Amino acid sequence: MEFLSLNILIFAPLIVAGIILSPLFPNDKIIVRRFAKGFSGILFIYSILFLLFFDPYNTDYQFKENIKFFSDTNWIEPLGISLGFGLDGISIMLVVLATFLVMLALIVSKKSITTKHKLYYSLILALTTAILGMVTARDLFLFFLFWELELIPMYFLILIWGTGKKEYSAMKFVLYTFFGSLFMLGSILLLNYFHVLNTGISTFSIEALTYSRHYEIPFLFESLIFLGFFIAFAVKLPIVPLHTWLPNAHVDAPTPVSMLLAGILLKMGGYGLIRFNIQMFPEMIKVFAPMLIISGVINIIYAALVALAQKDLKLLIAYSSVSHMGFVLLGLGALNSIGITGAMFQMIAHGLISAGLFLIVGVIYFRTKTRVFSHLGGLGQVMPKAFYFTILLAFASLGLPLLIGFAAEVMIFYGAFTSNSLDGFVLSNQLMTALAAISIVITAAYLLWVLQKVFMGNMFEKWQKVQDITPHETIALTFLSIPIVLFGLYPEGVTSLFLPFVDSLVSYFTL
Amino acid sequence: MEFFINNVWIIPALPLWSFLSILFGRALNVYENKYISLALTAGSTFIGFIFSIFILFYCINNAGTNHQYDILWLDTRDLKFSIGWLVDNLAAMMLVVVTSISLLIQVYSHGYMEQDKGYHRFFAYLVLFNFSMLALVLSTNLFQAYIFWELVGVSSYLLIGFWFNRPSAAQAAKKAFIINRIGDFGLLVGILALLFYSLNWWANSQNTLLEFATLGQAGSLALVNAGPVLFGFLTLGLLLGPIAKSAQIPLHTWLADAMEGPTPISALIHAATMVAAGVYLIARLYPVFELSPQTMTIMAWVGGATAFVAATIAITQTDIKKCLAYSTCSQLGYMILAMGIGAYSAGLFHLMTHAYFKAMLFLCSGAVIHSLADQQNMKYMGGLRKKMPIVAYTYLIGTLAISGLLFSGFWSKEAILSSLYTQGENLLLVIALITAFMTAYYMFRSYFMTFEGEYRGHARFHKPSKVMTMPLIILAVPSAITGFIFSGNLNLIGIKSFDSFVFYGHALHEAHTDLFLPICSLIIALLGFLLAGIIYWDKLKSLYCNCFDAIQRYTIPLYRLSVNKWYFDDFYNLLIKYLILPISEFISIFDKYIIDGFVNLCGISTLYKGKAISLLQNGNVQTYLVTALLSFIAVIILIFLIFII
Amino acid sequence: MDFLLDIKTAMLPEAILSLTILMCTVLCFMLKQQIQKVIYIISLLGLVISLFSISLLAANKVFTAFYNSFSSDFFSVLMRFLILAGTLLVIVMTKDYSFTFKNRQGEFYLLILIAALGALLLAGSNDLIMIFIALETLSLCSYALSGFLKKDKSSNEAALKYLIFGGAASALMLYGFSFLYGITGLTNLTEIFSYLANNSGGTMLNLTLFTVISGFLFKVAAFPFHSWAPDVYEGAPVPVAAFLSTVSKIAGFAALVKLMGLAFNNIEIISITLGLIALLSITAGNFMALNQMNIKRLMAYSSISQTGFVLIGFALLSYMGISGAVFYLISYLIANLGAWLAIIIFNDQTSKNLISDLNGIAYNNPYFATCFGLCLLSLAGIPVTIGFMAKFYLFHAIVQMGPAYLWLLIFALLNTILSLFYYLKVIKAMFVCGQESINSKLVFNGGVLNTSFIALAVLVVILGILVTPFINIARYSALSVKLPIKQIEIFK
Amino acid sequence: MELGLVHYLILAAILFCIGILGVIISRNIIKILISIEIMLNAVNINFAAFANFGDLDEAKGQVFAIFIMAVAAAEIALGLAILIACYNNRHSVDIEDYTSLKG
Repeated sequence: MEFLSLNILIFAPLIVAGIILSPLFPNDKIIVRRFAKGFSGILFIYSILFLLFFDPYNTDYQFKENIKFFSDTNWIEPLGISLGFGLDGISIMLVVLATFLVMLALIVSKKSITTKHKLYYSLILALTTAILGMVTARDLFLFFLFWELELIPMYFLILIWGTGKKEYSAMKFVLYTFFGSLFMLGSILLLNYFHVLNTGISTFSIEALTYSRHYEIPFLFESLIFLGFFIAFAVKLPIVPLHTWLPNAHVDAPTPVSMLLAGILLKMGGYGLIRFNIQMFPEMIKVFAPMLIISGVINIIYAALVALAQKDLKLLIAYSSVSHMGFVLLGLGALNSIGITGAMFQMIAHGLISAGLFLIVGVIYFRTKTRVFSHLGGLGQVMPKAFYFTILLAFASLGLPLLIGFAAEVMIFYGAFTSNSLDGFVLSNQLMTALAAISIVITAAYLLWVLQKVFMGNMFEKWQKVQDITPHETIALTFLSIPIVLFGLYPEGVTSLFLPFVDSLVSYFTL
Repeated sequence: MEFFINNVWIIPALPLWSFLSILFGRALNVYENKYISLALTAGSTFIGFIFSIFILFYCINNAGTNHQYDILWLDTRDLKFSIGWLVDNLAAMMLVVVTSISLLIQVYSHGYMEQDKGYHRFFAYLVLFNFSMLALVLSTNLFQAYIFWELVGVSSYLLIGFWFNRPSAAQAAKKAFIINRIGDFGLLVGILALLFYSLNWWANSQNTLLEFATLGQAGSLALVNAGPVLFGFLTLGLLLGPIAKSAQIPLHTWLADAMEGPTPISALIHAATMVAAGVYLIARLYPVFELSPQTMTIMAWVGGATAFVAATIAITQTDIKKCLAYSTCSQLGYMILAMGIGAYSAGLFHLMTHAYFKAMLFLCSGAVIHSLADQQNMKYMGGLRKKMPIVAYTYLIGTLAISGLLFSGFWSKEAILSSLYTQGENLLLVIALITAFMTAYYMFRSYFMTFEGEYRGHARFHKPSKVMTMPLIILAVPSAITGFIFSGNLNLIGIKSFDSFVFYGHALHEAHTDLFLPICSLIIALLGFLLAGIIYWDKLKSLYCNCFDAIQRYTIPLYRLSVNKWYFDDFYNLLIKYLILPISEFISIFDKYIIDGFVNLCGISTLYKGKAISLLQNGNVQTYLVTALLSFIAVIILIFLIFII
Repeated sequence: MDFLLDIKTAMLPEAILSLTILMCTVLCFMLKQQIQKVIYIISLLGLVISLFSISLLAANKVFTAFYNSFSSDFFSVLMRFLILAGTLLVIVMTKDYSFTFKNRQGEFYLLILIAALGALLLAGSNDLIMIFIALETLSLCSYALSGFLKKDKSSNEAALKYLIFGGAASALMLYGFSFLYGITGLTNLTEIFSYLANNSGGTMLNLTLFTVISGFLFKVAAFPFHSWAPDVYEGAPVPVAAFLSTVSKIAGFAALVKLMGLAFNNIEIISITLGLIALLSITAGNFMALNQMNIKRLMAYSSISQTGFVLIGFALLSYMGISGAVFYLISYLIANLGAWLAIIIFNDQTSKNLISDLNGIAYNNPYFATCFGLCLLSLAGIPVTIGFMAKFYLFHAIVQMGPAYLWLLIFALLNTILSLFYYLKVIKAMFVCGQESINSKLVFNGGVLNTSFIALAVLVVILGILVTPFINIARYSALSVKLPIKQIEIFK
Repeated sequence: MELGLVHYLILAAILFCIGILGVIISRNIIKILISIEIMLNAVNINFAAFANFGDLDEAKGQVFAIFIMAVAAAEIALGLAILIACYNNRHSVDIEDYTSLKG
């Protein structure tokens, strides 16, 4: 296990990004692309190795590592900030998902990225570092640092290779996320303050603040801290009134970036909710469970209805993302083992499915230069492969049994329905779950609408020459389909990885 | 025999394997030959059929067979869902029905689809459907049933939309799936609620979660926990699934549109097997439904209403497939009606007989359509009996059967009617009888319009191939005889009656001692036949020509109602157009202009605030000084105020 | 020779700088105008030597000179180091710019050096008179420097405005000094502190404090005495603007820290006032920066808001706060000088100043854009840069003061969004696509200007990671400041 | 009536206010410079008065005043020099004409 170092996993992409960007590296787009792709493949395999050596029954952090500067213990000794990484049940899956999606995004970058290759590939790799750092950070400060760090590559990726109102969208994305993260910063600092107040030691370590917090924080402040975290993750997830950056960012981002954005970056919101709001504040989460559930249901229904009215393919998929992330909230709000497991599973499921759907949108847009439904139609005749993959992805997305979305939805629905986290509140879990279940109709409606309008029906003459998906895209879509089917048939393959962790999580707030 | 029971999983597994073989075989271009697809498909079904036959005989010989095997599928702490197979009499019956009809239709499809570009795709979908349907039939628990319930829906979606470049097919496929999803919604919520209210029971017992075998006990606990009202809603939710799947009012509109699919599909899915799955699920959930009398009543009335309404619609349809589709709807209504009044066996008996003769009817219509180069309108047919006698006679057998005049239909319909009679549901009985009359009328109408008289069309006729007629002939046999064989009248030679084989509670066989009802229904059906003959059989036509116009004049409003399918579709379209889409548009606009508008407003107003403040920066150093001093004084005053207060 | 010993122990850099100034003065008169570039070299040398001489000053003890009117503690040593380093970079900046001064190069360096001397004295002054003299030395030279381009209308105007505003502000400050003197009868700060520790000053003292502070608020361009800054930065020669926004500010802050001790009896009032002023500075600076088209004006407004952040550190009146402010100043100095270097490199070669002139520059000049972008991101507080660490450390200091200062935190946090917007606007302009042709390749030939530019950008990142020593230095220096706090907080 | 400290302070305050008013109101730049001088002189009066009434031993106030005078002279000299440069460019001593830098 000595060769498995998280530091290498996290910082290698950054170093490779530097290598690609350096003037010594040949400025040949094919070499750059192949080098980046090859590296991302190696990174994915490397992350798989972590998965193999991961012990799910150990709910602690594993593969712990600390980098030290000028001090025996910490990174920034005066503040008690450590540069420590570790993996546990929820991070391991997201790490693998991230490296997997980065690999696929790079595979499909061939068509959609036509300029400034060196910059593009190094930015994607820098983004990888930020994402991996976020999910493995064992220190609140570190988490926050990577959270903000991710903004910059993302900003450039949308700004430079985007389409449409890209400047507006990129700026909106950054400012919105930054806005949310400020609340998180406030919460982190307050948490640290109360730790100093009660123990005299300044620390930002997640373990210390989670497990060895034996003092009471005044209710007002604890709820403020909780809400601070919540707002940050609500922006990222996104939760409904705070979601409007997402359609813009998705629509204007280039395809691979949309894939990453929907596939992995949105999951950071869910990850944060589990890691901080639930794990750190088992008492507060009980108080705020109604908020989670209600916003979850609103997300699910509201975004689905909005998606129904969209005229633009990518917007529709973007709103479907919002709707699906509502399930994560619903599952988390259930506050029982199965609900949280379902929420985590949904994050993975949605990561794979939405990446695929955005890829399909990109494929269509690249060939037809339009995403408006009224201009599309009948493409199934000229691009059957794309059609079949879309069918698979759409059905996975609308929760077809034996595909990955179903297992997640079932767990979430079951968890939410049998939960009693809303006891003493005006609404009941059962009613809210039943409301959320309406979405299975609406989701089917808009996704089948997509299939009908884009692939079925009469075809315009002008699309006669449209090519089917290229081998690159086929490979990427096949890679995506494999886990979608595999874990749809055998969900335990994923859930068993984090089930013990979720159990330990739930044991803190047994209702 | 034990071998077949123990390895029953092979029945659904083979189609799945065939599906994957065709999928990967074609995706990777392993083969081109159409016969390989056909062989994979029909072969798998044939083996399944053999298994099914043996299993059926085993079940007949061993009363009370209940073989169940479960595999844990999803194992999280407090939720353990299983997938497995359950063989009992009901399943055995369904297996035989599904595999036999599937097999014949697959053979038939080879002839029907031979020229189609999507031949392999068609067979892949077909075999996928087979897998889903067989797994649904073998489900041990409600959850598994839900899984394959949805998979069946998807296969149906794919097959209806098989010719996806036709806008109407695409539309119909979507409609079918969405309406089925409404049913699934109810089913899902119902399952969740049932599970929730009986959670303790499952936790204390070692049984598979939601297994059919013990659903009754869990259900009665749920009734206690939830109270009768909530439990009523729960069962209604569960009922919504079958209502959608079996095309009952108000969720029946998809079935007629589903005829956009290739005709073999209409025969297999939308007549014989999938739509019957709703009835099958009701049968499986019978212990739960039984606990809620209100739901049973609603079920009966939904069935009755559907039977009646669909029959009235079928009367005026000119599209042969639409006509058959509405007749399917109507017959399914009979089955649901039977289930609703407690005539469990009668309903399932009708399911079985109907499956055979309706499949045959559809295949006949398919043969006609195929021969007339995709002409579906009966106005342009006629006189085809001479050109394709086999098709005509098999169609006639089917028509007689469905009308309840002769053959299997008579016996099964009779069982339902007599149950109605013995239960004392007189109003429903009247409805059922009127429906029977209309059934005879429209079926014979279609027969006459298609096969008798003069050919009115223009399409060049070509003869259906052997591959297509052979299944017709084979299907004609069960269509004709199943009713009689299982009617209980052959008890002497060792074949038991259907209701002593598939029953709920305890076996209950009532001999038809009272001849009033059968005669009555026979007369009614005959009347229907005569009316159809009067109107549509050319040989009789000359007799009544004068009065026909008068009749027509008085019935125009009714005619319109029927032709427009009771305005269900229009109503739904209006609902979607003027309610759901506006709501969604409204929310979308709200999202774009109010929520996002607020965000943008924040941004823009900040920019303007910046501009406004910049006005102070007017370049005059005296202004700077004044503002500086004034704001400084203001700060000082503010501070003092803070400290004084 | 106590006097000389004092100078050796306390004022070595100043002494060396004074000698350099004398030498430059003489050379200025002697040398022909064509070879006045020599003065550039000599002033650089003088600054470097005096920079090294700082390390000879003992850091752990307080030394005084000039009869206690100048004291050299670790804080002032640090500030003087920053001032000298800043001046050094400003002089480096003039390398290619000085041709605009025609034949008066020598004077320019002379004035800058004298201004730096004033700043150094201000940072160490311990007497009201010393403060005044040092401040005026700095100010007068700054006025002259702002108007150094005699033929340039905006340069004249900038100097005029600066002078009038500065005159009025220093008069206000002096008015406050006079009352301070009146109340205590003393001018030495150490004595005044001990006097105030034993006597209450009454309400008059409060008013006095406000007026005294106003002079320094002017110097650091904080609200409400900030309005001169954008005009002066725009009109003045670019190196002068850089000088004003860094060196002159650091000197002002250094003196302000010295005066913190005056708040002995009025901790809360001073604290809240400074907090309010800090917030208003940040907000005013940010709001007005949003719509700026001229990059120099943008930097002016940005520096106003950055001033506000430093003032937050002061407003806390805690060692943590002061150390936060010091650390913030370090980060500000590095990033801001980097940004000014970028502006001057761009301006030297294109003579353009608008943000839109930068459009698409990144693709022809990747290093320029990257380094400039890093400096701007540091100012905005995005990781991994020293600016991010500084902001975090400062906010950490606010929170450590407890819930009473939460309002300060909230407003400061919200303001960072605004600042991110306009910094990103510049970055966006540099990376915007499709307009690569507007800008041809800048000459980027590894001269001292470019080397120091890249070095600063690298520092911005490196120091964002290796941050511990700097926090320790900031803390150590804060401990040497006399603060009117009775209880010692948790502070290692 | 004997002149006390307060009277001097009041005089200084009035002068200071006049100075401020002059800086703010007058349009002529020379007048503005003179007004700044008046403000500084008000400060001088303060120092002298405080020194006279309070700090009799060391007379730091007087010293301070002398320093202020010296610096004020330098400041005015510089101011006039800058004004001349301005005048050369724009031929005006009206402060309203010097508003090209704004926004």
